[in-house]
Amino acid sequence: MISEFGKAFIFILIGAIFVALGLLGAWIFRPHRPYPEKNATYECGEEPVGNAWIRLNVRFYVTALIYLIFDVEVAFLFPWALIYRQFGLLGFLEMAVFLFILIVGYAYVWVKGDLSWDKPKPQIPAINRTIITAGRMTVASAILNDDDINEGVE
Amino acid sequence: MTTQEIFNVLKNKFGDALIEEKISAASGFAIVGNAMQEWISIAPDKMKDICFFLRDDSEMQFDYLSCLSGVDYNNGTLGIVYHLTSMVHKHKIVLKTFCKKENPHVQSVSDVWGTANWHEREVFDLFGIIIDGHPDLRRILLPDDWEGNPLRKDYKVQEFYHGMKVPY
Amino acid sequence: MGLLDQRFENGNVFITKLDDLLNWARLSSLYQMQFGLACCAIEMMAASASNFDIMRFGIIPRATPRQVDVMFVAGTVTIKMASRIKRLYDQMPEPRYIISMGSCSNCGGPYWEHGYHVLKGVDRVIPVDVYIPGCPPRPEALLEGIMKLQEKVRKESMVKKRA
Amino acid sequence: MLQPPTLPTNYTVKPGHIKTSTGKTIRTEEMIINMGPQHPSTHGVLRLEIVVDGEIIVDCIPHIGYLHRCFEKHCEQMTNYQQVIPYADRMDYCSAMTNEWAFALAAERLLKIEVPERVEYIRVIMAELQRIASHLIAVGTYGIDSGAFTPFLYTFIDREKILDLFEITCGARLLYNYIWIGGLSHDLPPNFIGQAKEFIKYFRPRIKMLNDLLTYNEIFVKRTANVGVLPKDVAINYAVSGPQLRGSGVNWDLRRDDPYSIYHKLDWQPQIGKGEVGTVGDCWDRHIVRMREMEQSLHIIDQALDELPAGNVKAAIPKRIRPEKNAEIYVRTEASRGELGYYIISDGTSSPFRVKARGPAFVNLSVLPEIARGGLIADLVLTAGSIDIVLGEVDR
Repeated sequence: MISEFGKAFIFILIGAIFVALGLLGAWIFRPHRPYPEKNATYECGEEPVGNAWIRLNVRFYVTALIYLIFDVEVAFLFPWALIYRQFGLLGFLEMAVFLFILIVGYAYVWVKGDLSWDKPKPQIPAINRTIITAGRMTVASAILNDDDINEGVE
Repeated sequence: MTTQEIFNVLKNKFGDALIEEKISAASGFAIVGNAMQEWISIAPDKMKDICFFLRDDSEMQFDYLSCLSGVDYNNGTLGIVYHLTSMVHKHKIVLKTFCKKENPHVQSVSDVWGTANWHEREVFDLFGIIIDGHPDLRRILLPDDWEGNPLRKDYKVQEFYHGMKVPY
Repeated sequence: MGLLDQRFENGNVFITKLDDLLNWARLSSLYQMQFGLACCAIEMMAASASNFDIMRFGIIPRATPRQVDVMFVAGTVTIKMASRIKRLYDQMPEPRYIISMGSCSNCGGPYWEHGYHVLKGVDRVIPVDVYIPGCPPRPEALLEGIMKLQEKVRKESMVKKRA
Repeated sequence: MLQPPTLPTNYTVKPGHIKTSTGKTIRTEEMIINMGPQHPSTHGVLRLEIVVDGEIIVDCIPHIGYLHRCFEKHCEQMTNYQQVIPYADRMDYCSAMTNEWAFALAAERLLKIEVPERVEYIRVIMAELQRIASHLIAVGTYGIDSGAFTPFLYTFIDREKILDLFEITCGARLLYNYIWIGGLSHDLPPNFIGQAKEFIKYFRPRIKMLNDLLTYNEIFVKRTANVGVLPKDVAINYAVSGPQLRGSGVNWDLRRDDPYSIYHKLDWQPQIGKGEVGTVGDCWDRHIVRMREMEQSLHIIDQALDELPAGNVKAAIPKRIRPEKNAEIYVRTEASRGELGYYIISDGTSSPFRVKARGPAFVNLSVLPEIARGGLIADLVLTAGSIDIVLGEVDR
């Protein structure tokens, strides 16, 4: 008699075999002819310029950490959610305390601003209208007022 | 304002030294050229001040550099032709500068009009006219290690480029 | 390491059946590199739009050369672009095919005589499988070129040395 | 294997700093990425070398020339002015009719040729149809840039109908060699007017549907409003033209301000951007200007079809083209992307001495680094798409 876990194990086994067969088949039939140009990093057809091994902004790392914490938290929630009826009020309060502690952590991170991704600050271009000394030239007075150009606009 | 009026204003503003300079171009200086298109010839190293004036003066306001084209006149001189337009007063003007083929130097107007930046890089790329004062004078169309300036009349195509045969 | 690739001197029943299966799989799902050069690229876009729809041949545009089987060189190959096309061709994984679309990439097209910056034919840089004449070739001509390539893929085999 | 970053010549790296909670500042480095010649969103072989701090674009250096096909050198080698027209077609291959017309107009003014009335009307009809087809490509690919694939399919269905119209008149779908110097290569086929009227009736509601599908779509508006804002005086200083200039609120249309052909006889209104969704001159404004220009073009075609006079289209085609010596002229027309001008110098022979093609896309693209700074990479994709560049015209 196969126990519950036995069935689950067979299920995992079939999945693994299925994937292995696919990879093995591909590995057998595909041509494999590497050479340096083929293994070069792809950068839109250009010679790869600069290197990616640089000191990135720290917020990528912080965000990944925060995601990890709350992912593990959800992992704890799943088994509890399935059978929390049997625990009655005590089990419920127990999980509430656990969640509360993490919510405090979440609030701390939020207030500290680690979640705030940096917003684009587009710099609107402007021409530097050089005011030429009056001696040699008239002061730049060519301010483009709207009515000159847009006459006839309904 | 017609070209003649603009020329008079420029003449008394900048004095004769700027425009009077005779360059052995096809037709001397000042207002020449056939009825189809009159143009003003300007000395190559005085371009920037005159263009600043043309752009910022209230009667002229030439704020739109419509086209900047290099020309090889096939008699030893290279030239740059500027077509300017004023959006406010809706009048047009054509400026020309000439320089010798041996040391082709023209002053840059890319500080006056932003569009001149790329046009002048193209003139440098295809004609070999060195633009003084240009912020970033590099070849724009051809690869950086291309030999020769293709739009000159005496241009010979190079035989090979990086191992690729260029002519047919 | 492709275990069975090019391992056999002469075919047998098992190999030919396997060849048919592999070739059929490859020719009915040729992924195309999303990459157009000039006017032929507009005709290629018109071909991939709903009127001519090359997606019914299983041709799906992919952005990177790593997941691509066929590259449509659609447009004029200039000399500055030639080294980039060579690099893109190199970065494509094997069983890769090249369709040269339009007379510009076939032989330089209208720019053959005075085009100092035009490469006279993409086959000077990469091996081409199918040439499609026309300037620009109609989308129907592109479809026929694809079918011609599919016939070529159908006859491939693991047995003889790949030419 | 990777060599150190080659910084572009005139660029100084501005290091980004992050202040940590303990007050220490950590210096982050910029990364140089190539949105290179082969990129789904650069509308052809344009290479944008962008210097990026995280996702924010610190600087963007366009590199062009990957499709430089030596148009101006070809003009000088041709033995006759008529032979230049197929090359002018291939310069801006998305709107070939307006290219031919610009060169033909320049040559006609050089030779002082008067073109019969019927040719003028047919040229206006063809150019406006081509403007719609070109804007349809621009709108379709702009939809793909912003992530919506279906507008591309809708626009290309409508564009096929226009290409059918072109095909029955001049036999080609994309590059026509239809407008010759002095006239046209073929007269209109008998069923052209009926089919064109049918297209107008079919296409008018389609523009409204396309607007609902894409232009007023919430996501599209959020992606394009206040992105890539090009103020008015910078647009004029960079000599930007066409829908990009009108999108910045400048009321400048060469069909009215530098009048040519019979546009003065027809009643139409240039469209300018008013910043309905964001600020004036953002990507959305440039897009809505193109959409409204399509309606205006339909209106123009409608009037031109009604008043089409009779006449022989080949009457004024000169047998021998020999302009006077040292004659030179600069003629500019309003192509789909902006001011397309030809500066022709003739030396008395039948082949032009020098032809300079002033392509709108080349000039419009030069403003991209100015308006891309500070935005995200995704915004750069949309800003470059809204400029609607065609690399054949940028590189000539």
